Amino acid sequence: MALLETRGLSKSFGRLEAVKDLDLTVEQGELRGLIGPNGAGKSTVFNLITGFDVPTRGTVWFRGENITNVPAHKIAQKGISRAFQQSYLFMFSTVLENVLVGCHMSSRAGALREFLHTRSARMRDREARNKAMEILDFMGMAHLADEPASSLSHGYQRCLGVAMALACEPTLLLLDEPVTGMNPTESAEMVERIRRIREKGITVILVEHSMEVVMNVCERITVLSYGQKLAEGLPAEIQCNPLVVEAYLGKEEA
Amino acid sequence: MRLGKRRLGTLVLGVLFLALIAGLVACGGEKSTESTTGTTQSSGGAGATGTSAAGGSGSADEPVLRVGALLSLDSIQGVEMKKWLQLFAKLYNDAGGWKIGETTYRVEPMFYDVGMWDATKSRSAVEKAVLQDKVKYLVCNWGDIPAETLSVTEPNKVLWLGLDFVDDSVKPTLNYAVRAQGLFFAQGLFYYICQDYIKQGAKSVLVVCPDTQQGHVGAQLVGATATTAGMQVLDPIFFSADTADFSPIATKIASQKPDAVFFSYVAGASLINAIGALKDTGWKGFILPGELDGETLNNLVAKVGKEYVEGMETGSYDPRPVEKDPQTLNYIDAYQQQYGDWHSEGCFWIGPWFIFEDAINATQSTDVDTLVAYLTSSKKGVRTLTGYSQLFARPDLQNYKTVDSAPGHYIGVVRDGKFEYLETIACKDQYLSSIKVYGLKDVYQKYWDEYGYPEFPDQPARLDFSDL
Amino acid sequence: MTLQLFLQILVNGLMIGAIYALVASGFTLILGVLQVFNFAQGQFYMLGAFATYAVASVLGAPYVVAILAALAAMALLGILVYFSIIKWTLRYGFFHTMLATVAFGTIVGQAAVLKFGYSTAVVAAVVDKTLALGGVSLNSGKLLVLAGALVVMGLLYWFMRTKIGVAMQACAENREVACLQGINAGKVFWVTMAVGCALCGVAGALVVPVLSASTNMGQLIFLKAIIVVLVGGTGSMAGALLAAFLVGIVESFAFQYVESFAPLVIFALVAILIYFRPGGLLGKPLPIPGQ
Amino acid sequence: MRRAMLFKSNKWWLIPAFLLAVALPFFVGAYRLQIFIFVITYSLLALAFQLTMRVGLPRFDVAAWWGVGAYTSGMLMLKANMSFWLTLPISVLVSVVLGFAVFSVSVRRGMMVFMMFGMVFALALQQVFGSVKFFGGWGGTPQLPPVTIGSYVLNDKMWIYYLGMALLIFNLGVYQLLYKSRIGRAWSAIGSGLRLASSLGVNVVGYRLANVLVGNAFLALAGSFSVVYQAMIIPTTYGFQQSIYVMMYVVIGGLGFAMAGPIVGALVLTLISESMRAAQQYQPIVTGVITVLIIMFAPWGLLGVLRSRVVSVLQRLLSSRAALPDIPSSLGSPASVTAEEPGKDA
Repeated sequence: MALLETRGLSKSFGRLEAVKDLDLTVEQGELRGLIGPNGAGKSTVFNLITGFDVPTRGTVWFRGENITNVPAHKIAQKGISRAFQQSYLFMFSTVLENVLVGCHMSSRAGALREFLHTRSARMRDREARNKAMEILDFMGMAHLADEPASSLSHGYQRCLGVAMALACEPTLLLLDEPVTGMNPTESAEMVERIRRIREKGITVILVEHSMEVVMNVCERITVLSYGQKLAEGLPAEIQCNPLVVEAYLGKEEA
Repeated sequence: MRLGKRRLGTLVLGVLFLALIAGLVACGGEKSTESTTGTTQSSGGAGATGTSAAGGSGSADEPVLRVGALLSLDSIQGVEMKKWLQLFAKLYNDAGGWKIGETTYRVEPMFYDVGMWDATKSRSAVEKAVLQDKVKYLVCNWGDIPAETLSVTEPNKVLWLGLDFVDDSVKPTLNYAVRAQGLFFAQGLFYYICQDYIKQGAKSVLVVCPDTQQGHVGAQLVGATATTAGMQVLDPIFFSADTADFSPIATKIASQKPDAVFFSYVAGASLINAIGALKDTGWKGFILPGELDGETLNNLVAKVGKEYVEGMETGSYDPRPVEKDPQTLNYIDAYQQQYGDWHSEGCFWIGPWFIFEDAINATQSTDVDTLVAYLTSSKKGVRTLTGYSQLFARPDLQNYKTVDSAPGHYIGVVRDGKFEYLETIACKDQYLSSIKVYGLKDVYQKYWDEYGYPEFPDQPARLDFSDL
Repeated sequence: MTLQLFLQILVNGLMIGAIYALVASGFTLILGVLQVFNFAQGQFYMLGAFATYAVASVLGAPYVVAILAALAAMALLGILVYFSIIKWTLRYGFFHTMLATVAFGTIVGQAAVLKFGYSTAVVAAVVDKTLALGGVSLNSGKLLVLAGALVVMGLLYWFMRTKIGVAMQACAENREVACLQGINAGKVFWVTMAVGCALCGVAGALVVPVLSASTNMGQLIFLKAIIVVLVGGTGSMAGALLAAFLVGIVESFAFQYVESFAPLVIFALVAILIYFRPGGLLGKPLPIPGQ
Repeated sequence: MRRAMLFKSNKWWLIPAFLLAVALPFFVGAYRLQIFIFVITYSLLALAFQLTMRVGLPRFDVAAWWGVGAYTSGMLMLKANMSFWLTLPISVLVSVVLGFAVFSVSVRRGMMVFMMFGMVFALALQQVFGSVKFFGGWGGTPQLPPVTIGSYVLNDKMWIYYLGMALLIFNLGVYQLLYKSRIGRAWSAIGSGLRLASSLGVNVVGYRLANVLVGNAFLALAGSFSVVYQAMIIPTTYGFQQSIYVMMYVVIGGLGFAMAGPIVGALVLTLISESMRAAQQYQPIVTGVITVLIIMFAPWGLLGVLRSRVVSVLQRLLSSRAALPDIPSSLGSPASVTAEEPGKDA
């Protein structure tokens, strides 16, 4: 059984069909790349999977369960989390507090206990903090824990986004252009971290603009164009696929 | 740009803090020292209360008689009452003051805005008047909530000469409250008009009221009066007080096919819209408007034409075409001189001032207890701007002190788009017709047997004790 | 219920519905395009009525001129409000602009009370005839209001198809994309404000011969507009127009049977609708911040 | 997710403020004390507004729920002869249960529907209070019985004031405890990034509903408290205009200041309004102008200006980085314009 499966997934905004009859299958432990020219519908696919948009047609299956019309927070609780394309953070909070929101689900101690700050609630809170610090450490930004998120550099803001998604303890992690706007060093570090995330057993779907990164890190790649699946296969296959070259690289030549 | 904005921010902050300080000062008011006569020494008119209007250039040491009024300045009645009180004070002060006993007082009216049926505003207004400004007399209240007001005035021994629509202020347990502008003994007006309309052929009547306390009380009283006068009373219609579109109401009225429609506590824009909507439905019959002043009538005629309102009768609050009393004429002259304009809305409701004036002049005292003793054993009518107003006891509530008033009223009739004086309702008729309407003859008979019949001002009356 | 009574109630409902439609569509237009929750909408309606009174009764101009004057005056005032207040608060977001209109409405409302007092402004009926339709008599003044409102709605429909109207719709759907396509958002905004307020002005002008103008007429109509927008779907123009007539008719019939409990009937209606059809009657509302 | 900075870094001013509040009855007369009692009531209302505001939901039914609290307490005291102290928790319960019924319809439909539905509800509720005979009609209830503690009748202004203070401090405490807990963290997250929060597994509808109901409990307390000093309950007090004033309190005080903002706003506006008692007809205009000026030139309220003053002075002294007060970004702080995508509710 595939971890994530979409069948005939479609979404239209007015007359524009952003995603059209997409069948996507992602196996447990995979590191999948999702590429395509601008406006190919990559972010919309993410929105459909995570419950931020309701598909016009089609279904989404996660671990054999239909999650098509499930609200976003429930999908997150089921184990799909995402990092957004923009630096979408709780800007006025500290880095640590941002990650703590990600730990929200796992630190439950019962409303009354939490309200009264009983020992068990405090213990849960401490555990959550430890976990958050661990994740920050993993992302190489533990030293920034008490800085306000708005003061971070762009690269660190992206990292924080990934850290928050990780804090949800996902089975499936959706990363939307994680290295955009990073310098080569930061970018390389991020690629390394994505590999390590995957080594932890977390399945990753990666939307990325930079071909270099995708070819470098992904095992399988799906190419979208005008909301439809154009091709799917190993990086090498994709690189040689004439359709892809035409749709994707062809534009650059023109 | 950024700097400019910051400066403006500072400016705003500065202005607000100034305002806050002003607020604190004003809430504090002037520290006034209370004298035993219930009057206060003015501390030079710091003006913090800002209410000492109406001329009066007496020296700072002159004793001051502070007369408070809790008024809703959100309403035309409140505004007009304020104007009248300022005028009365000015007349006294221009004449050198009010001589009471051995002392001559400068009259200082104090106004407190109470909003319109607003419990918190009412409360803070009465507390400022009584606790802060040490006002000893609250005359002419309009729009306050008597239950709130009385809970402050009673323990502080403040004379309350107000108005309420339920019987909160005439309970026998109260000692300092007199309902000086009551509507309990005001059924004479409707009784007269019902009789007139019956004579012209009206058989059934529909009462239409706003869905307010006054409206509900009014509907009950008007209904009872019409029944007593011999009309068939249909189920009253209540409408939301802020209605602007009266079409559904008019449609409902017309669908019940009454001969006459009585609007109770419907005035101004509501009245014009209501009658306009009634005309639109094609209904024809007798109309009794709740209140009708000159301006409203002019607007009404502009809207529905003269013919539709021909022969309409209502209570008149405009003393100008009626009064021959020289004192009243003087007041009207002075009002027109002072304000250059004429509004009749305040004439009726300012009645308590005359009761207060009469009590002070009769007792030559400013002591609240003396005044109360005089008022609660009052025997005669007092002339107000709109005829005689007289205090009566309420034996039906076991209150044998004279604490509830029958106000003076005229009936006017609309002829050719103009309001004409028809007749004056005698105090006696107000009193007797009300007792008749409420079916309280037995209770009052017992009271009369024990305390004697009340005496009335010398006016022609339709009813006598034998008619009950 | 006789046919005449039924038709009377229906016409009452349609007339007030037409007024609701004008006010609510102006409100929903401003809400959709500017993303400003205009609390002063009712005050524009009130000022429109008084402007008509001033031109028609005080200056003695024909009624049609008075309507146009009210329209122009409210449009100008709307533009003025946009450039003096709303433009400067837009960047602080939804809540701040809303509060700015609350404060503006409070100021205007009280200023009107101080200026016009508690008296009533009456404009004589334009057509003072009762229309007889097969034994059923209907007041032609109300039908005139209805006709006038329908004409204005037609104009509005036409306007929304002009170049600027299309730009307004584009801005409402997605402001950023619209700006990318070269639409001048600033211009669209003040035009929207002008149109939204002018609709209120016209509503006030149309209604004044039937109902007279008073300073407190704005507050209630605003709350009614809210109900209409809720029923029709937030930000949906067509929904607002449809819902306005529905609310007007329901109100009119409800009064006949439950009198002052009519607001409760409306509330129940709204609650049920919201529960089963969150988007209002006409499903697809415009995107609104903070959803 | 904002840190409650006022209570973290600047705690010192709490002590003099508390002492001042406790000592107040010894300095001011009965009338001014009554004004401060009103300020306390309005602060309770504004706190409830601010609480809900922080999950991105402005509410315009504040006055209506205030009325629910007052009517529940008053009616139970009048009709069932209950002790005030027993009606206090009951009114909270009634308010929360009724609130659950109403809000479970509207909260899931997003901010706009929540807000507008609240207005319609408030309108309908006032009609119920006014038109249903049981509640005493538009003229209000009969005179309420006095509030007693054992055999002592609570009619001394000073003790009413202290009771109000106790309620206010209780509310502030609950507020603080909530915001320091995991629940509060979720609320703050919803307030500053709705979609982000739901993508992290925060149940937006559930937490918003909980927040609104806590607000309802605060309002019920305020309503019951007003029964202590009011002679009667009258429906016109709980009108739409009062809800608008509550909103003004919060903004004038400072939206970013969770606790001090509402209190300062209520204090300033009540005092201004009270100082204009002689010229009440100009009071709405003055209030309106102040509000417009505040919004345009000091969008984070009086405390915001004060804070930036203080900060800029400190900055000059210490040349350290200044921090402006933070606003839940869904309310539209400049940062959110790009951060918040318009779209469907979670």
